[in-house]
Amino acid sequence: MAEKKSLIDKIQDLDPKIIYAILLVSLLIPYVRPLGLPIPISPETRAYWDYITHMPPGSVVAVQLASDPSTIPQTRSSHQITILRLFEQDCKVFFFTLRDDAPPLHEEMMKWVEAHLSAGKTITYGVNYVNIGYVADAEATIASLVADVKGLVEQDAYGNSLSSLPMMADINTGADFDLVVWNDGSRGIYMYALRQWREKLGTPLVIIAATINKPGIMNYIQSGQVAGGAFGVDGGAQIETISGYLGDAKKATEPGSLSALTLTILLLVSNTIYISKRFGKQPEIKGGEVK
Amino acid sequence: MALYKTQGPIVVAFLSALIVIVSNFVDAPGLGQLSTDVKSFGAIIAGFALFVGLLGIMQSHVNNVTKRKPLWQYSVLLVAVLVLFIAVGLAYGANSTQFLWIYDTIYGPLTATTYSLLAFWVCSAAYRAFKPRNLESGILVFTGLLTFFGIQPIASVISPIFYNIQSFIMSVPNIAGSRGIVIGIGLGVIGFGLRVLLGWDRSWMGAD
Amino acid sequence: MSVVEFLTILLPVSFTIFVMTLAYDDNPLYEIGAYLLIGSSAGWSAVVIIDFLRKSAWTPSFTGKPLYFLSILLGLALFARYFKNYRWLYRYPMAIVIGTGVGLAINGAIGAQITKQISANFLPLVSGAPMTIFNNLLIIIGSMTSLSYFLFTDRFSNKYLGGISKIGRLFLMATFGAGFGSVMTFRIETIIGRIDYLVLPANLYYSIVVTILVLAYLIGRDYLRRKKQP
Amino acid sequence: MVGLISGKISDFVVLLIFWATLYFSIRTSMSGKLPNLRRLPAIDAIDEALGRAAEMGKTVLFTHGTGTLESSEAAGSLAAIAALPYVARKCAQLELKLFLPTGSHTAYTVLSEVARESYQLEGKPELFDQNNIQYLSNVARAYSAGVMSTLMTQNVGAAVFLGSYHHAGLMLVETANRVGALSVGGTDSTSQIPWFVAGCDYALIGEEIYALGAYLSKDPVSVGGLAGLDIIKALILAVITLGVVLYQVGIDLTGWFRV
Repeated sequence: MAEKKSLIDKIQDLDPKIIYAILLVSLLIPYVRPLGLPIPISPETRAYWDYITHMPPGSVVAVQLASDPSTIPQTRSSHQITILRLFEQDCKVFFFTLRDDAPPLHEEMMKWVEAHLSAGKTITYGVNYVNIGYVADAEATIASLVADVKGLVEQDAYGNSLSSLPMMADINTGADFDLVVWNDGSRGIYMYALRQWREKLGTPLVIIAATINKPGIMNYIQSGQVAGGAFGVDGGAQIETISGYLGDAKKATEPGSLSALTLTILLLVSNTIYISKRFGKQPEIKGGEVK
Repeated sequence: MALYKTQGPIVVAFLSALIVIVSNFVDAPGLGQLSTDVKSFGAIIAGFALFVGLLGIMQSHVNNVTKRKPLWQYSVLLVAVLVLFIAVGLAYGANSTQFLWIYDTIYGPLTATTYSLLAFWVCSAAYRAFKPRNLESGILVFTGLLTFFGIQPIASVISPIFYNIQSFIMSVPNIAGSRGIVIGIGLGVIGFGLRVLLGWDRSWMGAD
Repeated sequence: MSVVEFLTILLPVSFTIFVMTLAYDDNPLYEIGAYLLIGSSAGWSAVVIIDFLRKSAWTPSFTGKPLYFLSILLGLALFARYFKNYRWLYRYPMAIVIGTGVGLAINGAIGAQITKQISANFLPLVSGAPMTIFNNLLIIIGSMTSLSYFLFTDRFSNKYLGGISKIGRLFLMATFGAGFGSVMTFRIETIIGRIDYLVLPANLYYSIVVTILVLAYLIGRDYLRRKKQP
Repeated sequence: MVGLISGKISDFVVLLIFWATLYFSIRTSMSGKLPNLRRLPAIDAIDEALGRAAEMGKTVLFTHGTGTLESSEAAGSLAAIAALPYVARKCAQLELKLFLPTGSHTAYTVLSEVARESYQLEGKPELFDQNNIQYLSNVARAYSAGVMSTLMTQNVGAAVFLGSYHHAGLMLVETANRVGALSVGGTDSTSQIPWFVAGCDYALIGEEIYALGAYLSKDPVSVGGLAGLDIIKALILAVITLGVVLYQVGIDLTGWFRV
């Protein structure tokens, strides 16, 4: 029996590099052969999209972007489709970001939005949208912005004075906004918006975030403090499915799915071995053996 | 100890917190503007604080180079690219195509890839350490695997049960547990606030 | 193809692969990537933050808000940390940051994290679908028991209440289970973002060539090392 | 015109009630009447881990996480350092070698002082070795690599991980597991808690590390604060119960919080 046991031990102490290799292979398979998986729509994403599509023309929406180059692939679809949809509905959009490395990502997504506007639709900077760019990552920043929109920074990201822009004529405090779209990336700073904007003025809030923040935000969705949320690649794929716009998220769910399946099987194997070893016979004294 | 070293900062912290808190509940002439200014000061100083961290990085790597510490050659590279970024950014402007080009070719791929590597570590660590040692960690492992797998589109192809279980865990027990945590954290903030206001908590001042 | 166009693809593809080599082992290619990252991120942040400070503090203090010059002085006082005799100076700006931070957090926390979270438990238990009632009941019980898990004085933890907080710990475990599932999904999604980038039609050939070169280097390096120490 | 802002009055009242409760609780505790805290299982777990290490002639590792004393993670690090005197004195009693790796310069000084004093209080200053307190690096990856190499090379039999951890947490816990060290972990970093619970032999959750710090340091402000928060939590539980019951008979208390 000694031989068999050593095999089980080997499986239990699998070299990390083998796990990496298994993971990499299962990640790559769908690129070669797509699986064509259907995307189920979850209630929180449905609520998010309903909120966006019911914004009446002329509403003023604040869009905050805190994704960085590593999280943007997960939030890009939700984010750019949301912006596009808001412009299609003739909403006015006010952009800002709390991450110093997010402004280039914003510009990149605006290019996509402009290219996908329906025929005949044009958007003009200063009239349909304004971008103040980066503001310091702190709760005080949001509080200051909500108290006096033109007071925190007096110029936009491109050096124009905010009061010279036509769109800003009627926007003075956080109360002049009808909705806040908060892209949190993986930062977990949605509390800034929840506490300083939603709580202070009652402005509705929807959140786009990486999956890592989903469990925490679900609580606020249930309590009604957050009106809806699109989380991670999965949320992006759902938004693509509901809205009909194409993006990268739907494609990206496939390698994710397959590697998750592989990994779940691996974890089940290692846990089965652990349980059978631990509870199958007398529990061994832990920490007793060092190889 | 001199008053201006400890008592002064405590008074300043007390006043800024008081202005911000009172203006949230009480309407008084001039108070709103004062509190807006205090908040803006908070935001501006937070910006400077990020800068202090940058100086620390610069200092420690210049130190590596001058003292020829191990791997000092890499520190040369680090300082060089830092200077390159600042030079290009200041010379051409933060919105210039030149500055965006070095972002797209150097910073973007490096930061994205560095964090993506964690996928590997997380998987191997999960394989080795994610074990049901007792009832509690058993529940953790069980719900963890079900949410991890159930959220994937492939799970609902295999059986819709997985998706439904995942959705149940996420929107019932998860919410119940996180509500306890959230209320606890909220109370912690209020407690910390009182200690700062009264000068009972001086940990933020650091050592001398 | 111009040199700039060539570099626009070659550099990001190479850096992506350099950093990924850490999964193989610690090697100079990875170190180059790691150090370039620290340097470039510090440089990038510096420029963007200077821009923010210019817009929020510098310009206003010369155009009608002279008071804001004080915020610049306070900001500069943060650097006193690096000078032993004037270290205490940095406590003043810190005091403002801590004071406003704590004040703002309290203002928001009472409503967002306490009263609204309390009232979120006021859910129907006598009317509605059985499944909804069951879920509501679980949310109420779970919220209360998990909160009571964080009671620490002994007046609240006699043997009856002790049992309640044990149930709370089980609900917390389910929360962390959901957290685990989300973290795993999140991490895998980040690496998919990079693979997506490497296999873009414009990048694919570069990716393949660079990967082959890097692998050759790593394996060769290993081989030489083993030869040296048999 | 001075007046309360409508819609915020209930919040204001709630805040005043909470602060009054906390204030009196801390005052009582400062005047010498320390409230009794329940026995935390974590302390038994630490005792057991150190005892086992002593039996097997192994060493001990204690670290306060990746947070520094100047950052927003200071609370976690300080709670961890508040638990150090207990661990260090136990190590002195049992004549165990104690490794204290850190990623923060300021923490390095504090750790040295606390450890030296603890060994002195136990009358064994000769066992204290400054070389066991290692400043590794303020870069998270280098820090975790350093801790992992200590775990693997120094025959560690008990590992105590308290404080705030970034993504490094899971790697440390996993390594402790692999070398067969008994581990007690606790963190307030929400994303790391699952790893600590699944990977450590005993795990403290979130707020518990602050309680542990207060429990072990017996600092009146912290202990009084904990007791005050307990009263508030009991109050909240009562309000939830009342609200849920009234809701079933058609009375919604939610409006009370919107005054």
